[in-house]
Amino acid sequence: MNSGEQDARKTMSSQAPLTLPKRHYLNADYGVRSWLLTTDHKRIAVLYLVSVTAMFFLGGAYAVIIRLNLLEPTGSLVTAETYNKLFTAHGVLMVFFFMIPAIPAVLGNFLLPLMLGARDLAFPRINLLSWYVYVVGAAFTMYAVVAGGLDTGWTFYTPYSTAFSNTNVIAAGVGIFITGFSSILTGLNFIVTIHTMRAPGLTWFRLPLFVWAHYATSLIQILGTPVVAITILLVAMERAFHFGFFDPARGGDPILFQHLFWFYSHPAVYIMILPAMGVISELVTCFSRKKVFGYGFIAISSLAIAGLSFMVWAHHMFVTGLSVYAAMIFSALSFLVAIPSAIKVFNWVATLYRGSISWQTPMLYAFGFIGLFTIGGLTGLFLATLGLDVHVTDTYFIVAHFHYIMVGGTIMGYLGGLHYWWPKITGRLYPEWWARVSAVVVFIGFNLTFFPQFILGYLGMPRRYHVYPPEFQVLNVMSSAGASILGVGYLIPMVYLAWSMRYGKVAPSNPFQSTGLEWRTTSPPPTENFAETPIIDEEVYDYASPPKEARSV
Amino acid sequence: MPTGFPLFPEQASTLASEVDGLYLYLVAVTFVFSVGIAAVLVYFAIRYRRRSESYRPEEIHGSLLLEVVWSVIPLGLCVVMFVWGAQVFFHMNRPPDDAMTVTVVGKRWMWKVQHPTGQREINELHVPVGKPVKIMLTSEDVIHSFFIPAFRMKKDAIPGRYNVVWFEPTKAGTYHLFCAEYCGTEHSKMIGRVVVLEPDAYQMWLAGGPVPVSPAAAGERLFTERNCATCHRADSGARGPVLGGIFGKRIALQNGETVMADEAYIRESILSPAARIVAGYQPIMPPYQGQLTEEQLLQLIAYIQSLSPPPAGTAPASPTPSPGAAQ
Amino acid sequence: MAQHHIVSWKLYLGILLVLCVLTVATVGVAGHDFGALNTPIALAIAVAKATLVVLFFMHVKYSPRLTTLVLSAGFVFLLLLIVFTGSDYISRNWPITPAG
Amino acid sequence: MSEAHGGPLAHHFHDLDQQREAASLGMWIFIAQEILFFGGLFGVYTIYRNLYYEAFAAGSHHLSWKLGCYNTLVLIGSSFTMAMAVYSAAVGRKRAIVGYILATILLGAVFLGVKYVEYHEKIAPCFGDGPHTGCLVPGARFDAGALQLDGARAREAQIYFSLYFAMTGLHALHMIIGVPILLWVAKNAAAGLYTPAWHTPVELVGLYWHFVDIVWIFLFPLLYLIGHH
Repeated sequence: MNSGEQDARKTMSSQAPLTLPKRHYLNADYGVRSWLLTTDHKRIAVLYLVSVTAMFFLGGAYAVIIRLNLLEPTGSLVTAETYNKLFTAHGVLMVFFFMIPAIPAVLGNFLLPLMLGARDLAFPRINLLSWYVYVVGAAFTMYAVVAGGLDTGWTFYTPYSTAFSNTNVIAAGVGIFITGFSSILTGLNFIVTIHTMRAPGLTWFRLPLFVWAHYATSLIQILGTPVVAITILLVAMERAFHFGFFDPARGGDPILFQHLFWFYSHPAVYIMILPAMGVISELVTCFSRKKVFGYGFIAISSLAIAGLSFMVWAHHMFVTGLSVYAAMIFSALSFLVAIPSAIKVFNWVATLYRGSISWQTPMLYAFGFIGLFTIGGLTGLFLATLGLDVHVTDTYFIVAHFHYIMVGGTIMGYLGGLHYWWPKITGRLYPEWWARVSAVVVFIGFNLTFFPQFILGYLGMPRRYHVYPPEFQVLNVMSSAGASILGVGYLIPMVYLAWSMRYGKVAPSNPFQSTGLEWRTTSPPPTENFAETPIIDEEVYDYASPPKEARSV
Repeated sequence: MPTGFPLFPEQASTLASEVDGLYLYLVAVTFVFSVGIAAVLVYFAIRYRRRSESYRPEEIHGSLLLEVVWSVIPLGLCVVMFVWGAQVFFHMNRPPDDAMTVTVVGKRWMWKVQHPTGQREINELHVPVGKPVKIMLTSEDVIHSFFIPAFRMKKDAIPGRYNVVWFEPTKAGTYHLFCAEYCGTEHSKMIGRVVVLEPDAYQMWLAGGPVPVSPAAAGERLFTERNCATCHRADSGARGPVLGGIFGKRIALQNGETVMADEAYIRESILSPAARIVAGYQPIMPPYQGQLTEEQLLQLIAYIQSLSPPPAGTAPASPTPSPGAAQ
Repeated sequence: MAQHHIVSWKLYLGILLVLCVLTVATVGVAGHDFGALNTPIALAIAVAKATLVVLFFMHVKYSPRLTTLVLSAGFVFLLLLIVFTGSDYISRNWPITPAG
Repeated sequence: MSEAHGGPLAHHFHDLDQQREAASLGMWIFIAQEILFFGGLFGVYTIYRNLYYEAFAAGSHHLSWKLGCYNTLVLIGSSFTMAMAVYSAAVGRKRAIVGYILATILLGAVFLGVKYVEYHEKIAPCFGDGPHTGCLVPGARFDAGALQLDGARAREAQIYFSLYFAMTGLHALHMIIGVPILLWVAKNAAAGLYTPAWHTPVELVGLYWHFVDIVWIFLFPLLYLIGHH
């Protein structure tokens, strides 16, 4: 099979020195105006890249203070009040302003039209609008954070948020409400684009799995986000005008708020993880040089996850006094949603079998994703199991679990995808050695940060604790130590990616010899994406055939 | 309370071992799958690492058989988790009939406890080994969560509602009591301890301190003070139903429906009497909304629960204190 | 959409009349007590009216299947929200049998 | 709303059919989103109506079903004129488009006017030093006596009126947003931009308007006609 008889010259080094294409989307126009008024999906993706990166490092900075505070059981670094505002800001920024837009609005925005062979998304101006809506929402939320902060936790549980907290609930709520519409508009644009803008010959089952994953994600964005938007609006009304909706003192039921909140916020977890799964599908197949195993199953499992995700939300509420019968239904459905996720993992691993596996940086992230997502997913079963959830819910076990999914899953997928498509986005290669180092550092730092939290959680340490009993200190110190490594792991790519934009080696149009339409145009692509509309006459992930090169523009 | 560097929490209730059994099963599944997947992944990644740039592996489309196998096996394991987990959960939610009832009221940022014998505690709970304890849980302000890790037991305290949870301690000792639902600034200080005593030590603890008034007795006093008996009495001209023996029974309502006279219904009938009127009575009782504390409500409920059924011939019915009792 | 199928204005006028009649009908039936059926009847009339608007005024009857699918998705997920939330409220006070 | 261009084909579409299909699908997805947006309120309504049926009935009896019915007919009428505007565009009667859209706006304004009267009689008594007899805005000044309710019932009735204002307010807001869009379409129609071959903006604003009508078709019986009258 893979005898080493072939000559092992690397494609990249074998080519003559490359130059950037003369015209591409980055130099099509200059000046601040050309960016702020652009309707080019690629430029909007770059705008999003800058914004979500800022939010990520801001949210990360809060996490640093939180972990520093937890070094000591007495939590002497910040006051309880400050601590509560820190974890709230960390949660709100990371969930609503980083995780949810990260992959769809940056990579999805950049790649969907390219992958579909289209010139742009269906509604370019709505695309730009969604970025402005995001910025306005972020401005409101940042105002809430700066002008005294918010201490409700990202979950806004009533009646605390409506009747007791004396922090900026309304401003933050308005910010999240507005940002929700940014997410809805993105999802709407994606679905319409996928339905109506596919190039000739690009049938549904020839779509890259990245597109399938974004289709499923968009469904959740469209059908879930409005519910949380109206719920947050009701919270604001109850708080501002003393209308009764959820406050028991006004006859309301605080549990109803939780139902509405989790109707969106559980599926929202899949808004965060499904696009990452889409990225991983691309990486695994590309760096194995082999068609993904079980394409149809991976594609359909994305839709299954999106659909089922709307029927499992009350597993966040098993200790609220939820009806035990309703709890049983939600528990059973929660197990069902695990199956399509498991199918994906098994298919990715099977893809490696007899492949030609490269250990380049994106693949390292994909390996990391598969490992961490497996642990994150399996520990999710603990929370679906009724009798066990009672003990571990609202403890650090939960914190560890969702960080395995979101940090171990989504951010690994995001970074893997960012490296993989970086040459396409910027036209330059990232430094491979540094990138591999940072991938390893992130993996080690991540596990050291969050694995001890599983143990802490089962021991019974509740989440959102500013001070804690002394016997939990050793594990907390381990976690904080890991967080410092993780922080370094995130800073390294920030530096070398920024460096590579100017000094990196010029990238060929298809540096990894991938299939997929986005590699059939130049790096970076021209504003109109393709010199002429591509016509697709081959199956998806056709790695058995020799790679197609870009046609010059 | 443990010190040093524990990796596994103490087991101190009958439920703890049940939950731990479930936990170990899931840990085993997690371990087998994550290590197994990681091992296969690493093996493939090394075994099939890229040796030549020009090599193009053979295409493998997929396998229906494999897809079925790796869907059905996890599904089977999940069914076990579901059934086992649901059994444990039902057990947790069904207190034994002989459990002693302790009322717990959460308030920012403390736990207020009252024993059936009347002892009151704050942020402490003394219970005997080997006796099932049922906790009646509510909150005066925001949502809290009553969490004793050593008992593997947790339940939210929700304002305006009663939640029930129970445990049977198996080992004397002192254990953590936490608030697990974020409730504001001092959330992490809303903690306390559960002291599990051997039965005779518990009796000594009960005997110590001032002579307490049991919740039922306190409820009786309230019942008198507020003139409830003016209407709720056992003669035929009474304006309100007789309350003896109604607790836990189904009662016919004016609108033709029936209702279980449980804690929630009695609470509602005190705070908002007109909501569900007992058949044969007029909605004349004033609402007590805002006039009784959560603890007083629990005491009234304890009193009504303690009343024995009236002699035969008197129709049992539900509570409706007098109109003259308004303050 | 409508390009391919222009509905006669007479049909629109007919729909308008039916809608008005149904509106009067819903007020009419509200004057009678059908017991437990009061709400289902009122909702059934509302659904009938909404269906007429969707099919004819909004041309769904003459639109691609995808349109119907999108619209149904909205209603189906709304139903999920209400039914699953309702399942908690309905069964909250059901007794727990001493199993387990 | 959707990326409705003033006429010619946008650069990233191949032909008008593709553009029309995309715009229409976008609008329908927007409507699906709106269903869930209002749906959150309908969900809250369903739960509380079943928990607090009598307070809801008492609150409902306090609304004027006559005004509600009148407004329903007005809004159905505006839906009809809107449908006629689309029809006129499809058959190329350019001046009729403008006329029907203006009629739609007029009927919408009548609806909002009636809504204003209804709101005013509930809100006006809440101002000043009091007594706030007849004030039906939830909060400290809420006059439960007007509904002959007390205790917990009075609080439950406040939930009814909270929902009443939230649902009808959000609905009215949608109408108010619709008016400038209708005006913009009317302006373009007057300029002769819409032809039988391409009048997507008229269709899209029509879909939006009909959707708002449908919301009211449900709000009317659910808010005005609880319990028999």
